[in-house]
Amino acid sequence: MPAFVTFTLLIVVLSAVVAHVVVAKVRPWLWKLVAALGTVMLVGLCYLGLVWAPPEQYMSNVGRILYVHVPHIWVALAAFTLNVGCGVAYLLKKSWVTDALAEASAEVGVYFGAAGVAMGSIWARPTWGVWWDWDPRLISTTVMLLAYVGYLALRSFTEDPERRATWSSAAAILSYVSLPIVWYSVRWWNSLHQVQSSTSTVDKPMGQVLLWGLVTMLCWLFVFIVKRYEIARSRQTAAMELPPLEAPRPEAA
Amino acid sequence: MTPRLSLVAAAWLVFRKDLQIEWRTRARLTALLFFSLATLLLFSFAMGPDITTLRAHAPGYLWLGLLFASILSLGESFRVESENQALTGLVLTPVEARAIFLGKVFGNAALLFLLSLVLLPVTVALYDVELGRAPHLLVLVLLLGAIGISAPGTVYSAISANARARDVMLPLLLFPVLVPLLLAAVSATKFTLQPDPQEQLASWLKLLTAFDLIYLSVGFLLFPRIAEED
Amino acid sequence: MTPRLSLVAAAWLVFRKDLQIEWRTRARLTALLFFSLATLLLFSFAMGPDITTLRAHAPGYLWLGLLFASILSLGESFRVESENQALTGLVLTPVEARAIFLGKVFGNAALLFLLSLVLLPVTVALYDVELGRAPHLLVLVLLLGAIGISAPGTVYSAISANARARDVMLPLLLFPVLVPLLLAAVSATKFTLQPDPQEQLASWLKLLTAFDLIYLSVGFLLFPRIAEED
Amino acid sequence: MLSSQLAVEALDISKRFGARWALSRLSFSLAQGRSLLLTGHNGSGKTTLLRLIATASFPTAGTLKVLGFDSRSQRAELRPSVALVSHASFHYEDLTAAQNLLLSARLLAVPQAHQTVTHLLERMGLAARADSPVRQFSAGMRKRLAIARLLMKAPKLALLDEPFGELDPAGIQQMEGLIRELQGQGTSVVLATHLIEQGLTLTTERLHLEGGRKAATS
Amino acid sequence: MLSSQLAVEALDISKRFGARWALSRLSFSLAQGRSLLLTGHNGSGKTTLLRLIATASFPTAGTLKVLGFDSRSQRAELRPSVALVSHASFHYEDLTAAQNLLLSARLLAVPQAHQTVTHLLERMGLAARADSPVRQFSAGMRKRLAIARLLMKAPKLALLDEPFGELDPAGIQQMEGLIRELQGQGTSVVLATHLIEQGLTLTTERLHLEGGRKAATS
Ligand code: HEM
Ligand SMILES: Nc1ncnc2c1ncn2[C@@H]1O[C@H](COP(=O)(O)OP(=O)(O)OP(=O)(O)O)[C@@H](O)[C@H]1O
Ligand SMILES: Nc1ncnc2c1ncn2[C@@H]1O[C@H](COP(=O)(O)OP(=O)(O)OP(=O)(O)O)[C@@H](O)[C@H]1O
Ligand SMILES: [Mg+2]
Ligand SMILES: [Mg+2]
Repeated sequence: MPAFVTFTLLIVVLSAVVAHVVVAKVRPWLWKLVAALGTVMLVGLCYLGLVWAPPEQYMSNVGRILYVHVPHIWVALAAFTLNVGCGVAYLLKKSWVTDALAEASAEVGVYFGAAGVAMGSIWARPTWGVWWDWDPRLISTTVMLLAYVGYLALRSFTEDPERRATWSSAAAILSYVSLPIVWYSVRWWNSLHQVQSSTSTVDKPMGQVLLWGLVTMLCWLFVFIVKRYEIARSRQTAAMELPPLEAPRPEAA
Repeated sequence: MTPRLSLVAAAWLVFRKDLQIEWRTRARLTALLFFSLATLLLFSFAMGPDITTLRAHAPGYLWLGLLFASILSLGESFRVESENQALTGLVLTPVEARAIFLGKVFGNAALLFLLSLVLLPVTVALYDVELGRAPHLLVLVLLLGAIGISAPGTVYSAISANARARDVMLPLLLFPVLVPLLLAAVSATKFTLQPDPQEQLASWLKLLTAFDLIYLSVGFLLFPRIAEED
Repeated sequence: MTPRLSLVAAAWLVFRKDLQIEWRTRARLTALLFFSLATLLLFSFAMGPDITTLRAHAPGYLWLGLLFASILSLGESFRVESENQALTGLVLTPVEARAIFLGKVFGNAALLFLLSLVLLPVTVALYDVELGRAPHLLVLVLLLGAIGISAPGTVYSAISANARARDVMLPLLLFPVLVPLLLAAVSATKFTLQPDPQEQLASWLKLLTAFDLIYLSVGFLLFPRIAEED
Repeated sequence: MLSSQLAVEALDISKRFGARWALSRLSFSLAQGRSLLLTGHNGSGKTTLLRLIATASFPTAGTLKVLGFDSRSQRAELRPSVALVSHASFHYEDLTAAQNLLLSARLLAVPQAHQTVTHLLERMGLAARADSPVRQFSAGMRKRLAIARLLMKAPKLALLDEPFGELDPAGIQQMEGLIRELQGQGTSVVLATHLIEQGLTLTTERLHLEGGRKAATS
Repeated sequence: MLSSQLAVEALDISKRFGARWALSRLSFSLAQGRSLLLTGHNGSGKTTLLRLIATASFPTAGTLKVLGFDSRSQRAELRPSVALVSHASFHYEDLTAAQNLLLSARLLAVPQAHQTVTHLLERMGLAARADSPVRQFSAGMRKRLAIARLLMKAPKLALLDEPFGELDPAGIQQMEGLIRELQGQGTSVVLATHLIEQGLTLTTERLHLEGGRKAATS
């Protein structure tokens, strides 16, 4: 599997994202292309992950879940990064576009993150014999998810759109700032108690499949966010229009 | 137009007002104290009477007690502001929102710090730990921890005081953010009580300080957007 | 005069109204759920990631998590009643105070029971315990525990909803009363999960049942004095 | 029969809050079917008195009989026949106007609850906002909803604490009509208001409070 | 100079709550020193408009200039000169009347805060209750305290949302006097009230709202 193919695909996906943002005209159809590419790549991923890649040395074939598990968590992180970007942008300049994008990215991010953790958990059962282990990576990921569930809860509890946008931008920033701190503190804390050998020596073919998986998930991340964003916008637009200049009919109290 | 107050002077007035309310309603500190006492007792009941486990986990219990107490105390601190829309009244007076933030953070931190000082001897008595090693460092840890809980706590409780289901929202938002603080505070407390062969205390203290500074600055920047309606 | 409602019918209407409010403000259950999840995680952060200790204390963590969730949920349940003096409005409608008590207790108990059912698998996963032995008894323990927290909890949260510093008063009053419940619930849960050579489960279950009955009756008798001003 | 009965009979009642007497040794009576205007400066005890009569609170000393029932010991019998509109509106902020009324209707076992609610909302000009939560209501809309609730109860004794406050001119007029209508049905009304002229045209008796004491009755 | 300036200038402002427009495309202006009567049915948007002018909330669309400042971007410059008395009283329930006023005085850096507070409490008839917490106040006493707070600020633009509500007849008269006094000092007043006669004698212009829209100005 030549690495440059994957890299080319990565560049294709990234430029599709850029094109979508920059050129308004491509928006109605570009996501469909990316979805098609994502489907093809998913089929490819199944082949690469299940057949082509050599079995992981310590683990049985269950280990192949790695190729979806890891990309899921990576793209979740990407989604949260987008989310905080939108939050900051909203605070700097009020815009319903960034608010809708923030909502979309957080929700899609929570989906990918939860799926990633669930796969990890499923993987853990045969590998470690437990559903859960107090491993720093798992803990930090779960804490991150909880933070964003709180973010989504805040959004759903706030009726007023302006307040919702402002408050959730603040929550986005606080949550995102906490991610690296959580990450380091959990590692640090954990290393005091037990030295866990989870540093991986991922060999070459595995790395390539992982990258392929990443590009696949990026496609889907893009498609999901675009669709979720459209839903968020359509909910907004009714509220966005100014009232007509003339009263429809004098309203009797 | 009357002369404008400095940020610090306004923050001090906000802090003083909270003290006054506290003094009138009294009971918040006392009630918090007994709440944390009950929590500490509950821990020992729920975990069983094994004294060595209890002793080993004493710092954890102490900080969990403080954490739960802080949720109640932070909620209360903004409940008084949401009655009669008093917070809006302050903002319109006008008081700079950042002064309100500073006043509130240090008010809450002072309360928590006091509480932790009172809880310390109780922890010692209940779980049979020894304070001997580095009491001044322990006090520092308590102080840094109190500020660390209050800084993001003030931001989030200002939000949740106006949201629906406010009681539930605050901890939901706050706990994930406070995980590093809890880890650092528990570990640091542990190493002021127990021997610290690998000299880890210093790095935990640094983490605590960094946490405080980061959230104080982020809160300081964000609070004005939260205290005012859009 | 219009025909009078029976006690049960009135209690049902009160319960339904709480459900409606719940539905409007939505997600209180969800928020509580994630709050308890965060709490379960926090315990392990405070105590260290040692799986054998964690496993041994899993019932304790589960019940402490439920207990803290119940504080929030009970507080919220009477916060809606104290806005606009809605509780007084109910009493004057008139609704018998005992009907309000029953409606509230079962509303709160249902919420807690649901919550505990959802938390169960999480506890299993997090602390690696096994459910195998007596799942039906475990569900019974959870149900009895939920009622046991709600019965005195409803009385006390009605008191503290009107007192000053309400958030803080509730746990202060409630925790000491709940200590026996917590002991019984933790022990009973433990013996449904682990072997129970001395057959202690039955007596703990009896204690739980007795606790529930006592506080249901006491609350039933006391509540009219609390819900009405003197 | 009705007119010979007393709607309210206060014998030397007092009410204390902390160390302050909000009402001191007040005695008066009101015959069933007649109406009382309650006036007095701010803080003179009007709201406190109305809350006592409504059994939302009880006298510290003295005997208060409402519709022949003792306000404390026989409150269960009394409550279905008395209704109060006061500063506190008794509504659930997170329920809609319709849900709030429907709850009262069900609790009062009103037949055809749904129709009654719709009708009352229409009457008070809230039909368009029936499905908005009360939290989003303006001050006057809340007052209107509280009045709708009183009407649903069709009490024998209606206690109105500044019912005109926050209402717009049309609302005030409507309120006057409603009070007359209630009186026409034999309902006694105790009306506390600062709009003394309006009050005097609507009532037959008057009680003026000064610092919690009776000043003059006419 | 003052009279040529505009106290309020609203250009096509709208305010939305959720999906409902509380104010729709409202334009009007008020010259400094002149006074505006704001009328309209319950729920027509009076409180909302006053809150926008007071910068307690901001327009969803349109430009609102108050005393020459943009209400959103220049709110810090604007706020010291505007004061609002509204349904929500902005008081701390657990502080006494004197403490509440003293806090405002200190925050406004009023010289001789203590004397000013004592004087204002006396003026509003609250001197005897200066040391009671606001929680124990009657409705009218709260209103009086809110008015005292407005007087302390001595604003250039006073926003009064039903200032007569809950006040006793003496209080209403005093309030009228206060409004005249403020006007004499060159303060602009925006007065929202349902007591239209009183309002008309106190103001020079009128804005009638209907469902959040301008109906007629005179
Ligand atoms: C930031 C989040 C995470 C990242 C970046 C991540 C990444 C990885 C990587 C790169 C591996 C393969 C390395 C190796 O073979 O040792 C791995 C393995 C694994 N992960 Fe994750 N993971 C994350 C979260 C989780 C979570 C939340 C769970 C489950 C609850 C989980 C469960 C597992 C398991 C069971 C393995 C295999 C066990 C092992 O190799 O020791 N992971 N993860
Ligand atoms: N926070 C809010 N959320 C949703 N809607 C609101 C909110 N505040 C006000 N409204 C709506 O805006 C409209 C105008 O309300 P506003 O309080 O300004 O009326 P008003 O003219 O002051 O009425 P009143 O005479 O009854 O005081 C009403 O329909 C009200 O329901
Ligand atoms: N809960 C309370 N605690 C302490 N004092 C109270 C309480 N409620 C009322 N008071 C006091 O009782 C007195 C009478 O109050 P009340 O509310 O009955 O007056 P009111 O005649 O209705 O006045 P207003 O015209 O302002 O509504 C006041 O002095 C008030 O401060
Ligand atoms: Mg009154
Ligand atoms: Mg209004």
